[in-house]
Amino acid sequence: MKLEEFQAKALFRQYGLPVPEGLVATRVEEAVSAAERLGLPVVVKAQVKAGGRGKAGGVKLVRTVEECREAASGILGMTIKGYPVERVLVDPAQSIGSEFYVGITTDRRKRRPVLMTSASGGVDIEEVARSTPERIFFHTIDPRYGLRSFEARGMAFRLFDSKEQVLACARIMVDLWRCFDGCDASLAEINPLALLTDGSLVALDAKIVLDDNALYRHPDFEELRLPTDEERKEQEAKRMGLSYVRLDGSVGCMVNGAGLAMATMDLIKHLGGTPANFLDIGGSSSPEKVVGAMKLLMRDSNVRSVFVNVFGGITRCDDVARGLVEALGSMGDPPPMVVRLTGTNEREGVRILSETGISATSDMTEGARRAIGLAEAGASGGAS
Amino acid sequence: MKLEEFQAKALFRQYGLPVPEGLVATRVEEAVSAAERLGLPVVVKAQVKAGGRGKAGGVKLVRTVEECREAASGILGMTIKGYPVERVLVDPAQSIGSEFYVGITTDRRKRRPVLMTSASGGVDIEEVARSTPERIFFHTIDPRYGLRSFEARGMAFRLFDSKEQVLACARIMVDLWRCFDGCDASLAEINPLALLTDGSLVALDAKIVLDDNALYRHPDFEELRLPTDEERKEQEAKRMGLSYVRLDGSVGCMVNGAGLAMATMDLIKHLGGTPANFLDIGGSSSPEKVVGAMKLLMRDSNVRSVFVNVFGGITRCDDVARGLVEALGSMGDPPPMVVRLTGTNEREGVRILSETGISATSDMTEGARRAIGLAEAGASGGAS
Amino acid sequence: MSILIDDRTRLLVQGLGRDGAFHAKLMKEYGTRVVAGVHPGRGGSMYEGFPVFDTAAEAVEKTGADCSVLFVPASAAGDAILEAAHAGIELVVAITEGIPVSEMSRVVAEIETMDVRLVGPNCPGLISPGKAKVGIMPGDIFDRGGVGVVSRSGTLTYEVVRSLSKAGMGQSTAVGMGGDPVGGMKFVDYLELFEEDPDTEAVVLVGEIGGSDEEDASRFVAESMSKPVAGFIVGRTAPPGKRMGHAGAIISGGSGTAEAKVAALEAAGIPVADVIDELPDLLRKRTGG
Amino acid sequence: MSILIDDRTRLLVQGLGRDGAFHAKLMKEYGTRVVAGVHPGRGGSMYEGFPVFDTAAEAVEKTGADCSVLFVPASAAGDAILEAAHAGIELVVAITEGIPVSEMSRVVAEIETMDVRLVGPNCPGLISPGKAKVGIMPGDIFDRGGVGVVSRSGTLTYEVVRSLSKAGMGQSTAVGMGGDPVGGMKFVDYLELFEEDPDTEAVVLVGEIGGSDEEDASRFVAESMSKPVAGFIVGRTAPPGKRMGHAGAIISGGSGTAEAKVAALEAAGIPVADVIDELPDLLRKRTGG
Repeated sequence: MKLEEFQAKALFRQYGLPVPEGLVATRVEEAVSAAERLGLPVVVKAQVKAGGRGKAGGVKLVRTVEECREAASGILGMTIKGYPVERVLVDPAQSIGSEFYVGITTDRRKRRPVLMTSASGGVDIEEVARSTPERIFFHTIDPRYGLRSFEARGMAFRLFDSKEQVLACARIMVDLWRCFDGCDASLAEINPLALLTDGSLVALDAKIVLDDNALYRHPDFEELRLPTDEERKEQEAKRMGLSYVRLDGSVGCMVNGAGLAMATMDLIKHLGGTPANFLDIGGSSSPEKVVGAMKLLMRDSNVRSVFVNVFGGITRCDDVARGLVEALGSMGDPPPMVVRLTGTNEREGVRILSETGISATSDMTEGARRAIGLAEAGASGGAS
Repeated sequence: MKLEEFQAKALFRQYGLPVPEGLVATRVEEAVSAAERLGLPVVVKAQVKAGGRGKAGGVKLVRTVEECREAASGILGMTIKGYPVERVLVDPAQSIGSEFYVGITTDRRKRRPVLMTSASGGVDIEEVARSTPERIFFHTIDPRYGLRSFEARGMAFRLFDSKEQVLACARIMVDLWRCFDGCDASLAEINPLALLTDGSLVALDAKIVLDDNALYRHPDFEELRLPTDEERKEQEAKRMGLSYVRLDGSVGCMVNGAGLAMATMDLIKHLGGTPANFLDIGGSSSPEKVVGAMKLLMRDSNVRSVFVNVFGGITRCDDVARGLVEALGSMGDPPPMVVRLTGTNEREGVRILSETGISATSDMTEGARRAIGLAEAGASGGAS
Repeated sequence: MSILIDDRTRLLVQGLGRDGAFHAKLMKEYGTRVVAGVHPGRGGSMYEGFPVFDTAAEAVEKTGADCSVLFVPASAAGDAILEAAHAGIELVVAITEGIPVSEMSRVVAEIETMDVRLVGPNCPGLISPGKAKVGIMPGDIFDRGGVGVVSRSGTLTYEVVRSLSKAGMGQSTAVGMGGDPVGGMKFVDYLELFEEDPDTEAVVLVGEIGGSDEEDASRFVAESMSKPVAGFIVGRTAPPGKRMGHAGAIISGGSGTAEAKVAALEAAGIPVADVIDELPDLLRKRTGG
Repeated sequence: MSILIDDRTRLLVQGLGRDGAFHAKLMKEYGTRVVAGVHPGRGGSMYEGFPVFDTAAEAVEKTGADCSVLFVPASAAGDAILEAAHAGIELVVAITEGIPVSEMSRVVAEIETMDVRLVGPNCPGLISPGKAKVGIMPGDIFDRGGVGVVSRSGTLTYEVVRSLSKAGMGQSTAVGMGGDPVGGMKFVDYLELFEEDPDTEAVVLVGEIGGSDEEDASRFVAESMSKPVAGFIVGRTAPPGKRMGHAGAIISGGSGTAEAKVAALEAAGIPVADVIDELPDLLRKRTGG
């Protein structure tokens, strides 16, 4: 679960990290009064879950009430990378000396959390990683012990010379670790960590991604959920035990298993079609789940045909078949469908489908090919 | 720092441990109204930092308001092992099936925390440990990982058969660990952990000893300090960097280092005298500290002579000498004193003392012998 | 021979809830020596002919189990892995999905100091056809043979195996290693075992986007493997931007995309199939069969 | 020879505050090879002729220090011990007192997995007379010789050493191991080293009430030591009841009192002195000197 900047900053604050004391606004006048309370100049920042908002004009430094009103009304109407901006964060403007990068995520190769820092912070940190990797420092954290002061100091000495800044930065790193660990985050990032002209360090931006698998340990995080439309759909899917990501194609896919789902999409593409989505119905599938999955697919108006690809293991083919029959029965105008069923209880599943007049193929490539054909036919039909 | 039962139970509650919801009372009528609020019958329990209060009559089950008033007024007037009872805890009476023991402390030999349990809980657990050690189970905890559920379950299966009780007990053990670790305790103990007749488990008594060295991490624990008179003196000493324990003898001791202080006391005893106290003035001693130490000694009216025994290492003999001169100068009627000074800056220390007419010996046994002689002379003088 | 499990494997099933009970039965029917179950509170009972214990320690002590398979809920799975490891189990197979990464990284840090191997979590398990099945895969699609299969995915593994079996290529051992960010054994660990196993003649590696495990495997194959390897990578059409902020990009460097993985495999001389059904032919060309 | 430190020891001083700076100077004056200091924020400077670094890792890398002595405050001491250990220091001597037990038990659990020895905390350090002093003891009371001294106490060690020196019995190495409930090396560890050290002819063990370290030492002496050992135990007059609830009594069993310790030592054939000045005679009788 990705948090917006103002939420991440609120969590940072809980862990003692230095963040500007900003205010959130959803309306222009709210932003203006926030600016007046904080004292001008302020920075008005679009709250969206996408990167690159600065380049998109979603961050504005304003010096007067008029400028603030103008900036807020402009930003609150924007859409950045498909995300409509519903909130702005109004932060007091800071006098910045230089910008650093500090982040913690999981290093999959080492299977441990890793602290990353750079004296070249700011928007283009990824470019720094690509072109001058030697300017980024890594420190693997042993999760049994956490990030220790001496380790943080060792990293901080690579960024700063002054004793005060080293100790302040080491403290920030340890607190960032405590935040990452305490929140069960997948990512906790400060970019930039700004060295102000008065010598103090402040987290000007904040990014936190929470581990969805750990949310059950943090019931209070539920209120941090501010889903976009797209996320709302993915979430709804998740509640049903489904994993769904919408794409732009015309062949709807319903598959059990993430790997097989990706392979199915790749196969559709390989055969000249376009997959409409990633949809993993997961392990032990009940008929209800299949009904829900089918309804989810049908909400996407781009879908012209559906390819159901199930290899039964923990998923039982008869469950899937029953769900399909039920789903189709409850739908007024079901889309053209191709079903490929094989594996556990395959025979029973095929029997159920055939009883309702749905034919099933056992070959994945053949199934994909037919689904693409149906989509193309449906598209030309739809265009007529 | 030892906590009283009601304080330990409050901490237990914070960590989710099941404790009866009792009320504290300092006056008889308060106890009575507590009993009425909780509903009779209740148990009235003396709050003292000594064991054996049950045998001393400090715990009473009462069924009526009159009984409660009688019990509270009796207990609130008691002195148990030298501790006057200033508070009682009024707990609702429970219907007890059987009693168990669960405790966590540090196993010095293994250098790790250890969980101890027994199905033979209750007051005589030490007797159980002595006579039937096989009835006590131990589990060493790796402090890096804490007590894990599976470990706790393994221990709980040794006490209970029913799945519900095993899981409840395992939960209690894990929560007790979290309490022990979270509070930086030296000891966290439930004795008895009662299995009630309704099948539930409750911590009927609670004992927590906090690690004094870790108190700086828990500023909020300061308010848990309810010192007895004796503790108040020890504490005052501690604030000056001194470690003081009063005994009953007549030779006051002022020594640098706990080991040497004990050796000094042993030596006084060995030579036929009686040490008045343990007093360690610690490492880097300033004159102020020595003045404080001397004043502390003089408050004890049993003291007939003072033996100052200093082996300078980190402590400098000249500091000690200056402190002594200052302390004696500020005292109207200083006690007879023998000073033994040797080690770092010995020459300078001896010079300072001799300038003020105080003679110093370099031999510990000789010094102790003379101090004992002065104490005996003082005692007969005081009796005249 | 085979890797990790065979007909001498003494299996312990941890967690006999709905899924655990169902698959314990199927594993036994497949011929696996299921010697014990662990389900706290059900100690002393029997299930499908094997004894059930309250703790893994007791199960190992009483039955000599050396391998365990986990069907416990995500919130208890880390604890169960450690329980098995501390009980002396040598191979733990964690089927459970949804374990927090923070939990797994602690578990992994601890078991790295112990003498235990972990398959999974979030995986279908593994099978040495005709000998033992430790997991949830449908046993009947597997044939005994000389191809080692290792995959990050579940059902995709079945698809690959089915394709191999159809082409007459049986499997020595097939492993679904699981796709979580932090887990147990990696491609390289399995490849090492397959290289040493006299019954394995060739290996199929099935990878997916994310991480750098396929890149590491490529290096290992180029440097240390004599047996032929063929690969398949899924996720070419996966939507971009499903990664985590800058940090994910920095730590992964250029790796992680399907293109990068295919390139790494090919650079190591490993032919990569475009569709699954090409795999048997790719292997045949490499083995000269 | 001697144990743990000698004239080849390359010492790093961690923490150059008031005490650290004072004793660094004294150690150097004693002849110890002090090669570096660590004090975050003072890296690049010099003190008493040795370079000061910001981190232990850098100090070890640049100067080859192999031993460190800690003068950092209690709240930072656990971290400093680990910093030294992770920097590759082989022997860490922690003078600092007042470290929480919970902190030390974590530190000890970690360094047990590493190749490092810990003396202390809450100790005066150790000295190999005429070769090196790593700690805060007054150097001039020690004489070179063949008696190993190991003690849980600080100033008491000086008292014992003074008595030995006065009787013409110099020391190979004298160690104040510290008296905290959880610390580094124990009596047995030192006795083992003294037994192996060709220059140590006899050992004096100075114990005190609490714990069971003296009891363990007695067993070790009876079973594995050929060299004569004499003992001294303080705390016979210590007030009772200064122990911790039932748990302390249960875990210590009967041990912990001065009487129990004296009995254990004597049962192992170790003569125990009533007063310090008896120690030289007891040793002389045992060594036949």
